[in-house]
Amino acid sequence: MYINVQKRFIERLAKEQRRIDGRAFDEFRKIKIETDVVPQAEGSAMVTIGETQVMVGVKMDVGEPFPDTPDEGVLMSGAELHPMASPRFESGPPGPESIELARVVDRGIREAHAIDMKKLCIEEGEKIWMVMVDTHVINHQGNLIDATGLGAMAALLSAKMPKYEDGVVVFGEKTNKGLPVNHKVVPVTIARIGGHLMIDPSLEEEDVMDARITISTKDNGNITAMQKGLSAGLSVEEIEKAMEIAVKKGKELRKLF
Amino acid sequence: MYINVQKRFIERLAKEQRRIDGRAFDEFRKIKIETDVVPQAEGSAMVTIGETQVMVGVKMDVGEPFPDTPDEGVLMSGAELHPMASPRFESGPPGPESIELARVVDRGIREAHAIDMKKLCIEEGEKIWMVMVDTHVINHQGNLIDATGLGAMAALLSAKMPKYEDGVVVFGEKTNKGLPVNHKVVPVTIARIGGHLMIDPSLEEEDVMDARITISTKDNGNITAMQKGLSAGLSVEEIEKAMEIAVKKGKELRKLF
Amino acid sequence: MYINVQKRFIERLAKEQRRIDGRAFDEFRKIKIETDVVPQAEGSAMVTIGETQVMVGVKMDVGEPFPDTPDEGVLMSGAELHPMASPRFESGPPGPESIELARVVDRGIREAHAIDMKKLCIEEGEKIWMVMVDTHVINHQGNLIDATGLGAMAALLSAKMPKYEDGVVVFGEKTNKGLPVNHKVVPVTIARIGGHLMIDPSLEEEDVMDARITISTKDNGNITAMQKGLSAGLSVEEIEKAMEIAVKKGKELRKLF
Amino acid sequence: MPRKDGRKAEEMREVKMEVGIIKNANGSAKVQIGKTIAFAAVYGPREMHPKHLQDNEKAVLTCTYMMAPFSTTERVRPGPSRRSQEISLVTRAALESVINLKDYPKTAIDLYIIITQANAGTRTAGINAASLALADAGIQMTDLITSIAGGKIGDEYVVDLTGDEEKTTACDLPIAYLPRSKKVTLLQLDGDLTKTDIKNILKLNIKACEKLYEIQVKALKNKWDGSSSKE
Amino acid sequence: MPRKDGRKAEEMREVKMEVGIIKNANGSAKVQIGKTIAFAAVYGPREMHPKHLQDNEKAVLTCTYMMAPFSTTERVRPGPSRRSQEISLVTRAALESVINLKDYPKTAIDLYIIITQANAGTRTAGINAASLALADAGIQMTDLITSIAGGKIGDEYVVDLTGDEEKTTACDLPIAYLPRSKKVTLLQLDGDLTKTDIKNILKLNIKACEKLYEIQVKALKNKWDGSSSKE
Amino acid sequence: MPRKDGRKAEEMREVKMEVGIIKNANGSAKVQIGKTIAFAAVYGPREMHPKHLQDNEKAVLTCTYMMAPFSTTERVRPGPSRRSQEISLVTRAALESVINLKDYPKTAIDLYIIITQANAGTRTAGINAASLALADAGIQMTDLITSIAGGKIGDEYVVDLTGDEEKTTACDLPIAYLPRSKKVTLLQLDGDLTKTDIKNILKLNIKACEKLYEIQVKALKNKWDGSSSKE
Repeated sequence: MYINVQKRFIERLAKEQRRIDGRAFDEFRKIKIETDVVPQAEGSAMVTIGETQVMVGVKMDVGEPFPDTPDEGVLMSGAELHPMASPRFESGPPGPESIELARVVDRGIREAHAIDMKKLCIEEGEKIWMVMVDTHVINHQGNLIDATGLGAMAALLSAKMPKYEDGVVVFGEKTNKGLPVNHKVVPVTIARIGGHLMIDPSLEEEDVMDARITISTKDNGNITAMQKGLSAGLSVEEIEKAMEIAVKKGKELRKLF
Repeated sequence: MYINVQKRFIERLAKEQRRIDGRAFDEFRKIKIETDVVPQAEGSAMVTIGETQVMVGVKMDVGEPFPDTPDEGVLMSGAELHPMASPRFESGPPGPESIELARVVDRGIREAHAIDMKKLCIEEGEKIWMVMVDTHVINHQGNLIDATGLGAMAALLSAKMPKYEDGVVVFGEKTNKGLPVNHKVVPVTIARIGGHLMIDPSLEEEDVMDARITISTKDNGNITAMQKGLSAGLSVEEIEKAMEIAVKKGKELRKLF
Repeated sequence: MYINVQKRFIERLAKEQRRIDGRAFDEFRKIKIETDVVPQAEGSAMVTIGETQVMVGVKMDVGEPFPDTPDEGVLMSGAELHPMASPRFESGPPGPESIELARVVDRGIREAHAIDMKKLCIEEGEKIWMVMVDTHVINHQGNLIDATGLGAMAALLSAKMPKYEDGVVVFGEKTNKGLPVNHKVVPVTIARIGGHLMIDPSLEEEDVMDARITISTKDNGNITAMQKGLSAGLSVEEIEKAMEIAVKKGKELRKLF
Repeated sequence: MPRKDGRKAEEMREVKMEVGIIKNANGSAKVQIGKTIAFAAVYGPREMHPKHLQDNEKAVLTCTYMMAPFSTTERVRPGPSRRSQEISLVTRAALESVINLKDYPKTAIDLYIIITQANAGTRTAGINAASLALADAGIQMTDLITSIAGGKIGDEYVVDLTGDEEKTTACDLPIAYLPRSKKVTLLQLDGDLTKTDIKNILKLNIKACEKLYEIQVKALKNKWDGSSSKE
Repeated sequence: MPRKDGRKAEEMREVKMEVGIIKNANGSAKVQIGKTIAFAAVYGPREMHPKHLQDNEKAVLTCTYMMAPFSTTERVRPGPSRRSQEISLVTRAALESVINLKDYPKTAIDLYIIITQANAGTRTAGINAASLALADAGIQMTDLITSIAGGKIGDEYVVDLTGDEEKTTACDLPIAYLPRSKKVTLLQLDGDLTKTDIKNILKLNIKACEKLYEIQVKALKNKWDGSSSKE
Repeated sequence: MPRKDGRKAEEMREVKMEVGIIKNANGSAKVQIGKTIAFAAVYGPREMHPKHLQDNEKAVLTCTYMMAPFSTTERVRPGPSRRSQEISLVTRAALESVINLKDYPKTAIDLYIIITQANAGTRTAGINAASLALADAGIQMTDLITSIAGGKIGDEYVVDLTGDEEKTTACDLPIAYLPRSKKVTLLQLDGDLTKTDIKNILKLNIKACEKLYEIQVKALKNKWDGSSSKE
């Protein structure tokens, strides 16, 4: 009932080109990116978008390559939507939403070849670096995908390789060498409310949007991942408009690093 | 209540030597065996018994032998009773019924030495072929054990070894070489209803039977696995009669391959 | 309600320096330790304290050392509080209580260096002995920690190394060689009821105690593990008194081996 | 330039659709696209229990996408994987777009998809099968739902890639499309493409979806004709 | 030809049975056959909760067979295995044959078996212990239930194989037998045998079960005498 | 003899406490002690559901201690470990000592602690954060709760060991202490110590806890002042 009243209110605002918190449709909430918030980790970042806050950490270890890419490092991504961050989340192993969150962010980075995986090969077919990117959500007030995407990128950019001596990783000792990051990839998530597209939905807006699309772009404006969410359909024109928005806003976001 | 009416009806029929679908006590429903229904798998079969339908696939891979049988391949069997096949099945990890299904079929094949496991040794103590037989039930209308048993045997008989080069399995490329199958093993499941023994129980009959016995036989008529199900006791005479039936019907079933 | 009546009764008794089963505050129930109750295991013991009964078994196997202790064997401890032993226990994976039970007993032994782990090294960095101590509770009538601690120690003292030939453990064949046990460690658990400290609480006493402290001591009277349980606070004086009791009673318990 | 298997850029592999193949289900279908085979089954709408899981206002739709252990080159471990859980999530969302769940309050509609053989395009084959299974179950739908993936090989935009083709390109753009309302209800992309690339692939995909719609309609007619001929 | 341990073909290993050894349980027993040791405990009949799991017409019987981690040569990982789940299933069915669950509507009867030392014949030792535990719990039973396995070593039929003997033969035929109604309620076979082999092993098994019945009755009498002597 | 990082034996690492940092929570705090960082959040008291889990007489308090995957040298696998479950258990008991759960019948109070960076003393940092989070949530408490660990390096008793120091000694004695009632509500020991050692370490720990109490009070005041200044 309450949701329905709020839904009608937010939709009516949308028709007047307005949002509940006064933002423009193409306006992010205030974004803050801090890096090295976990100095002991190889890389880390805290991203704040409005009242949404996520912490991303990068850990590295040496492992075996996958048989079909014997000369490439491995990227792994996880995210936990823990009840600590919102009364909406439940305890237990990651559900589909947190799996989707981690996988969408991961795909954008992976498909852009943002990390030069070949440079993470130590000995072909035997030893490679594994890069593990984990997200812990501190507070959920909407648009976790963009917060996580920015955090992952910032953490990767800030990461330093650990010391590796005599075939063993010396955990806790970092070198000055960064990760081989070639591209900066950022996702932009666009919500449709009352037939209008708007970026960076807050939690209240997420509750009433009927479709969602996340588009990750890299430095040259190419698109490296898309993910539509929710059940309502988008027209081809809406998809094209969303791509324009994501390319434009992606450019602005990359300046934050 | 409904079950009780049906139970009395089916039991009364049994006393008149009749079955609900008009079959004789020693008559199977119509059986159809198709092989290579999953051409990409090493072996596969679809078995239809009346309205019961199961798909069995054989996958092969190279692994390490068990320490106590260093010169033998390994057979592994699994079955999933998924709610896709019947509203009676539940989601989640395999329950006792699906474990029993896979294990009973597996034991018949294993104890008959139907597959020459020594021929599946590549390098003693180091590398052997693993044969993985998995059953997916398409539609459950009774007698899953016999359907799965026939499917497993047909899939094994139709299987072709994958290509193995330079110590690596070339997945997706099969050779012309079949598996070293020495014996054809088939299970026959016999239900007791109203004191009478009858083969191939349909789902309606399974609901009212008070005891069940599955007997696997191989080409020479030897018995290689037995499994009694449900709680009612069988007399020694009934067990002996069941063995006669299973040996006789097993002979007929083997002609289907 | 019933618990409340019982609670007041037991507390009132405590104020009169009495216990529900007539024991003194520093008196154990009757203790019986039998060893080799599972002759096939490397070591085993059955401990009975009043109506509480636990069985502890020691199994050994050869494995790889932890990277940070390449020349030391490994001790692992587990305990199952199975509904077989009490209607209060639930099925399923070990809960926090059984984890605490195993870990408290394990810490006492480990921190005392009761087993000379260096003597369990077979080949530095490659092969070491793993000592696995598992507890199965037979009947729970209070004070499982002390029963488990006595059982673990008795089982370790009675254990014989398995035969090890040509780099392989010959399971089922034991040598005459015992484990290198240097110290006898025993836990003493002290309950506080109505403001009084008493040892070896029975199940009825555990139901009404407001604090619990377990203190493990070794031969020279040193303390190697402590664990306070339940929420009520203890004063420093109470902790000191508990240490006195544990040292004194520990000395007596060690005579049982 | 023809493709390795002789197809044109905008040509799908051979498509076979069959409706009503799982007797116990309220609706079911099998869809084969090239060497990829998907089965779908619908159970429901049926009373939801335990009752505390009921939604008084609408049906609760669940969707489970699975791969049979023998469906691909290396054996697939049974049970949900991260990949299968994500596909189940986006498939469920896509299907929900055509069902008015409010027509079936307090009920459960359970949809299952299993891939018995995988040669690229498993999620899209599964959605086509699910569309047919829902229709076969007699559930009120505002549209059928069609699904295909496209990509770019070299400079050419192509539709319905095979497993071999997928290895030669790093891009995959699956959609689910409502042919009557002309809306895209599932859209994913793995790749590195310009906006123009994506527009062109979308066009190809939509054309293929329109063909899939015709095949779906035909498969449903075959089932209904078959049923009536039995009467 | 005598067996390695000097027994005759039809001779069981030494059997010890003790009733009422787990104080908290409503009924319990310990059975040792040679070096195999099984404990069984029964809790119930007791009110089933949560209530929605109650069966208004009969008791819900559960059966859990487990092996202690230290019971066999290599440590057994705690928790159910595929083997233990199958044994729990067939044991439960066998036990249900002698209990009239309809006498105890809305209740739960939970039976637990743990093998603390394994040297072949663990499922059968467990069933013998369970039979005693049920009787000790005062649950109405139509019969006791006895259980033993037999096999064939070389040309000879033998009963109650040891672990060593099992290694020399590939066959194992365990049964559970109701001595008064003369019915077989559990029957399994791993092996490669003729019908005649099976008939002969069944005969041996049943003879052994009749002896086990006597030992069971005696163990129960000892318990009851012990109880009464305390009065 | 000063310690490697220049501290005196009875000197804690730098302590920072901040209250109210997780907006969605009813109460929250962040505590940094040296390089160890803990966040705590409290949700509740709120109505417990499902209802059958309600306790009519008091609130049900849960406590979950976790380590972030990136918090320590080697990546920590998400999900509960044996260690984290034991810490959750003893932490919950310690916290319960200051909350009168009977004031909040039928409700749930859920407390979560996550360690985002670990350099020894994670359980004690977590308890300090939890104390602040409970106070921030406005839950009636009979006392604040403070926590620190001490040990012995060589012949010297020291408080608040670093990760490096922990490697040089095999002893760890954490406590949780109620500064007003002067009671110890959590106490653990790993080590090999005499009674005298333990008495001395306890003394050091309690002195440190008294300082932590002052810092806690100050952090809460800062939050309340901050709040009121916003009014």
